[in-house]
Amino acid sequence: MEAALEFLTKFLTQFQSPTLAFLLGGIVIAALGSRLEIPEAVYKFIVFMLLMRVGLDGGMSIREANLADMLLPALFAMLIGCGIVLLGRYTLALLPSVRTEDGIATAGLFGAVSGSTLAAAIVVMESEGIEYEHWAPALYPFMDIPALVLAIVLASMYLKRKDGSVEKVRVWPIVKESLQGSALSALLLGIALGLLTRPEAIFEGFYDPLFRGLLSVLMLVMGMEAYARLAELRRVAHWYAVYAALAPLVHGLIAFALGYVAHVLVGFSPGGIVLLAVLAGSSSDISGPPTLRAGIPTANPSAYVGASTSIGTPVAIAIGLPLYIWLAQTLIVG
Amino acid sequence: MEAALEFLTKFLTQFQSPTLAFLLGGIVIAALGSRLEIPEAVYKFIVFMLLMRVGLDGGMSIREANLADMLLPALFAMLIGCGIVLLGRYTLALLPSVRTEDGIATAGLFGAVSGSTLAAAIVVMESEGIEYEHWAPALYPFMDIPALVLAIVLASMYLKRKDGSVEKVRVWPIVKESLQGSALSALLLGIALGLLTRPEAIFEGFYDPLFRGLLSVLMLVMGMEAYARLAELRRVAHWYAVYAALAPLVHGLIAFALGYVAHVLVGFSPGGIVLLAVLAGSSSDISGPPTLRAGIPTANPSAYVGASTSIGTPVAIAIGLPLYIWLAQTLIVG
Amino acid sequence: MEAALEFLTKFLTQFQSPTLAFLLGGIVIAALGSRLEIPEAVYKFIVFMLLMRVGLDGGMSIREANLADMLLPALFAMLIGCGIVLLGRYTLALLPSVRTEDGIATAGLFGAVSGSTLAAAIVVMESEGIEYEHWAPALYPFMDIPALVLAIVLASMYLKRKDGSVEKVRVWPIVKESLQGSALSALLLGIALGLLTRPEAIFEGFYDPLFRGLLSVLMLVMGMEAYARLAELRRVAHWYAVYAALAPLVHGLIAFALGYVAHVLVGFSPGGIVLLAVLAGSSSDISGPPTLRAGIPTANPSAYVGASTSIGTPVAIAIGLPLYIWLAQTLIVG
Amino acid sequence: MTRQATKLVIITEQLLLRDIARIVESSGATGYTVTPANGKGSRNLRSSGQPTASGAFANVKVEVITASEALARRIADEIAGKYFDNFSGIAYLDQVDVLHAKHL
Amino acid sequence: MTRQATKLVIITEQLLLRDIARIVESSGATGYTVTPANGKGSRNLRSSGQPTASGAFANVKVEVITASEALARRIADEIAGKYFDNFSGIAYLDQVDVLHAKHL
Amino acid sequence: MTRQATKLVIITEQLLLRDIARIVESSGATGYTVTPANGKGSRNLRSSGQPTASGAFANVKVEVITASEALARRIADEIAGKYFDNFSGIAYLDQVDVLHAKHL
Ligand SMILES: Nc1ncnc2c1ncn2[C@@H]1O[C@H](COP(=O)(O)O)[C@@H](O)[C@H]1O
Ligand SMILES: Nc1ncnc2c1ncn2[C@@H]1O[C@H](COP(=O)(O)O)[C@@H](O)[C@H]1O
Ligand SMILES: Nc1ncnc2c1ncn2[C@@H]1O[C@H](COP(=O)(O)O)[C@@H](O)[C@H]1O
Ligand code: NA
Ligand code: NA
Ligand code: NA
Repeated sequence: MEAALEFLTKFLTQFQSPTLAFLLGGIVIAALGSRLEIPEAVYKFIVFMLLMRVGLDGGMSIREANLADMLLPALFAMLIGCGIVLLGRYTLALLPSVRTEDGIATAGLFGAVSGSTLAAAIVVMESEGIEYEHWAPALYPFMDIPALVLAIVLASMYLKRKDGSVEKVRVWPIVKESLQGSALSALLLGIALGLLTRPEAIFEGFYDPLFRGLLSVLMLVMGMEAYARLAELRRVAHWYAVYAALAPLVHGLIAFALGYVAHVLVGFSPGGIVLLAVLAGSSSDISGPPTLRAGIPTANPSAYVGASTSIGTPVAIAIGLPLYIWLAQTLIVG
Repeated sequence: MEAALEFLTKFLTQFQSPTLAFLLGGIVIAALGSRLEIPEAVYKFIVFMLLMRVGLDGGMSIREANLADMLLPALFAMLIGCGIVLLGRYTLALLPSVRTEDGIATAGLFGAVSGSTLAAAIVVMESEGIEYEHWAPALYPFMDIPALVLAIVLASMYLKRKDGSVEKVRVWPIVKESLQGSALSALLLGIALGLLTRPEAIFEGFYDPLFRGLLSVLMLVMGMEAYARLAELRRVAHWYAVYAALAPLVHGLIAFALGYVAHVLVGFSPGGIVLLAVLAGSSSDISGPPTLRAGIPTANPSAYVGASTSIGTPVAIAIGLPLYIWLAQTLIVG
Repeated sequence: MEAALEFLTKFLTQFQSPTLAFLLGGIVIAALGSRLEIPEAVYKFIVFMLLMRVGLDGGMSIREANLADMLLPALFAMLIGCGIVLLGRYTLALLPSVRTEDGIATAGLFGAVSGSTLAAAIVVMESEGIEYEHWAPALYPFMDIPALVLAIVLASMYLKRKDGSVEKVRVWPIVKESLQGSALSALLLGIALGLLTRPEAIFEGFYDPLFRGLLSVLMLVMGMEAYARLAELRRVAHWYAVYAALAPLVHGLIAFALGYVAHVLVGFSPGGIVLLAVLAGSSSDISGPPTLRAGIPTANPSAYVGASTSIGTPVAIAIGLPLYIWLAQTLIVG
Repeated sequence: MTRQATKLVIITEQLLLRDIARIVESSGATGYTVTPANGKGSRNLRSSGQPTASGAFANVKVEVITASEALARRIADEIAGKYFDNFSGIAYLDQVDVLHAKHL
Repeated sequence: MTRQATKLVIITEQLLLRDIARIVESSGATGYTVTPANGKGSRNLRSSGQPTASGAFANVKVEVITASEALARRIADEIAGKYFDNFSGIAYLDQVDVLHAKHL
Repeated sequence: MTRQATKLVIITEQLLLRDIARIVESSGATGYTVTPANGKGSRNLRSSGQPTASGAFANVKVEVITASEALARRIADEIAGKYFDNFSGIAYLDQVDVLHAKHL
């Protein structure tokens, strides 16, 4: 009871944090018909700045990290990415009003990772003083790529079975396509530069100090976007909305549980567990959609993009993130 | 005599302040044919950043402000906005070489408010250490919207009388159109976020530290723009140039006088008076023109945009601003 | 021997500096096919920010500088700019597989100056604590413009002799065209504002703190660009690649020697010598190419832009810069 | 499939885009395409006070492909009648052969 | 020189640009031109999850001028066959007179 | 009003825009429209050293509608003669029916 109250308080305070406040602000002004626009060039640059910041930080801490500590979390990240897709394949995609390939694509997008949700989690955790392994964001591709690949493979298998075709799906082009996307490129470049070079001065003098502020602008865009996509979502089966509301939390909690296992086995920190849960609970907004459009062309993007952008991301940030933090503080630290 | 000298000194020093220096620099390089360009995406983002900064600051201080203190200034802001339009309607718009609807539109634009001039005033005041009510920028819409609405209503009445039509002008769509514009949206969103949430960290770590520097870039754009529009202004009656040179100062001084009344009655600060005068003396550069194009389609934008951008804004910043500061320091503080 | 080892160490450490690391990072991700993109609007704005920062700094220090100290370096800068072009005219441009006008244009581009290489040098020198005359960047136009003008004049003379025409080349339009370009405009505006106004506050609060970080982004773009142009370079004679690899160092060393003369005669600082060598070793990437396209329309831009962007700039930054710093520390300071 | 169709092109101020899109959508046309444009015509009104110094595209080019020329003309007339007295604008028709389209 | 030629216009999702460019380049056409576009058609799929709130151009208009109409049709058929079932897209032909071109 | 007219289209390097605009303006044409473009043609010169990695539009498409075809040809010939030997560029004509225009 008291715990629930505590969560509620944390949850409501969260709404006053800049991260969530700008997200909601974006939804509200879009709903009111505002013509405010953050230009595409600025939006793209902000995404670059955030992922470069996260990557540099990750790379610099991998330098000092014990590589063995990263193995189990990385393995779990892969398992989670694949698990989410399989879960969606055998729940959402089997519903009668849902076209199978649309359901698989949606599961793929929710298995993949959102850079902006990750950035939001880092900002909130740092402002609350929660410690975490700074290499944890490097788990991103371990979850993201397997999820997208598996979704595309499952969809192809399904469609081929329907057609009676026997061609094999080639995995490497999908992996390459993912790695070359702008989000993963920036993150991995940041990791490489952080690991191999000495970017401390510009990290501390440029990328890090601008991080929170730029995130607030990005959250505004995500909010406006969430509202703009609602119309698209309304045109597809209601099940997508239900899935989009529940899946982030289910995925996050599964990841939380696995993270806890890593905590017990290899001392993965509570903050690291929260980040793992956030990665799992997030759904890709930048690089996932084009990869899926190319990989599962017959799937309807209004279903998966609408579900992810309009409901999935707001739920992941507004409910998931405070939930995992509260759980970590209550169950582990407390 | 001494006072005049003092003003002259202040006035000339002002030309060395980055705000004015970049404005003049912009005029000069445009006149010299420079191909320097601040991309549109950057320009739009800077405007967003400045208005968000001003709005957040306003919202945070409204939290602690006594709402009663704001009533009289807000009422005066509305009166000033409407008064400026009426003044223009019965002076400029009646001149024989000025088409009535062009004159009314011009008066509307000068009654409306410029976000960049407001930002310039805040930077100058803060760098000179002049205190002001931080909620004062929230007076912006109280002056801006009534001025635009009244100008459109007056023009419609005039045009309908000419046509013999009896249709009524609908006010709400104009108000809504104004509020949805990018400038007011950003300002009001900032105020709401400042008032309802806890943006202190990003205000102090991002929006505020970038404020002055971004303003210098915006001033450069405004200077280049002022020069670019001179050609347009030359094609319309000379009265627009005369109006554009005098109106900012006349409007500013009227507002200064009303601000002084608020000073006596409810203790409105000298800095607040200066800001009220700046709002009045400024002419809209972002949201006013499209609202007027839509609302008074037959008016010639070369007249009103040319007058405002080429002469009105430079006069408001270069002469009006130091004048009001000097007046405040001489008459009130001194 | 020991000295060479020392240089090698300096050279290898250099690869870990953010400046060079981001340049190489850009080359690598472009080679890997990344779709990461720094939008054009952002790229243009960064160039503006860097040159404005360099210009403001230069202008503020000219205020306190002894003008006489600047005369000799300025004269040397002009001589170097012209000397580089003449050198190219009578080596590269005479090679049998090189079209004469292509060779002259290439020499012109290498005689001209790169704002981004200059910015990179300043960042590296400041982070290594090397003192220099802060007005030294003002030498930029003294080298850049004569080089471009001379190249265009030589090419015209050559082409006219071939045609038997006797029209005279007009120099002033070329100078004006150069001065009006976006890079020189920004630099000169910065110098003027630094000299005539009081921009200290925004210099220290905005332009300077963002300098290093923005440079890292620009280096990334330059790296991606270097890779993208390699294909173009491959289509032209191999001599361009040879020239592009050697010329930056030859030019830099010549300038170093002249700078040393100025050191002895008027006390030009070791840091100033390094900057002079960097200016000479750099090849223009922003304003030079369009000036040359307009001035020597028959020259093939794939030759000169390819040579400069793909090889010249990376060599100038990765090898030239640490070489000059090492020379200055070994020969002069040491 | 090859189908003769009429392409209506309207070049006008960016400011009017929302209104023009509404007119086209309610006209029964099956779609439209918008590209950014800049231009110079008889008058040189600037629509918005948007900086000219920042290289913005102040005009738009709207293309509407219709199976019936009459529909294209109706759309053009409605837009021109409503706006072209006070706003920059030009409208013209071109004959094209549509090869692939979902509807028309 | 004045030479009758066929202009093929394809308006489709930005996402497909790389693939379409590859098809055009390997078709034997001598060149192509791409302009940014936005549009509304029979379905309104958004291609990329790219923010609609940031005024991005989500479509492209690709124009290919060919001396032979048959080549233009072949290119259109290949692109439409491969993509237009699942992606937004329209393709049409226009007859033009080429005045100056390096090849054609 | 429906008036047959000629549309001249010139696709060339952004770098030349100022010069081309000057030629068109002094030719007696009543206006022109510019759209950003990218393209690939016989040579692939890049005009400006402007980053290709930043998605910039390096070409422009200039459209000039003229009442007289002869004027359109004159403009095309002047531009092609002056620039197309050394710069990327293509010029073609299209016949259109102008429905609404302030002048023509
Ligand atoms: N003769 C023309 N050729 C091409 N475009 C034109 C022409 N006349 C006008 N336009 C375009 O139509 C817009 C409006 O023209 P106007 O209403 O005459 O100012 C201009 O900004 C141009 O983009
Ligand atoms: N009738 C039309 N007129 C002009 N453009 C169209 C039309 N129909 C479709 N388009 C363009 O083609 C794209 C794809 O159409 P669709 O495949 O029908 O969604 C749209 O986004 C528009 O840009
Ligand atoms: N066959 C073509 N179809 C469409 N556009 C072309 C064609 N050939 C050339 N272009 C355009 O014209 C520009 C210049 O062509 P070029 O001078 O051949 O390099 C190219 O960049 C393209 O934008
Ligand atoms: Na996920
Ligand atoms: Na005003
Ligand atoms: Na040089």
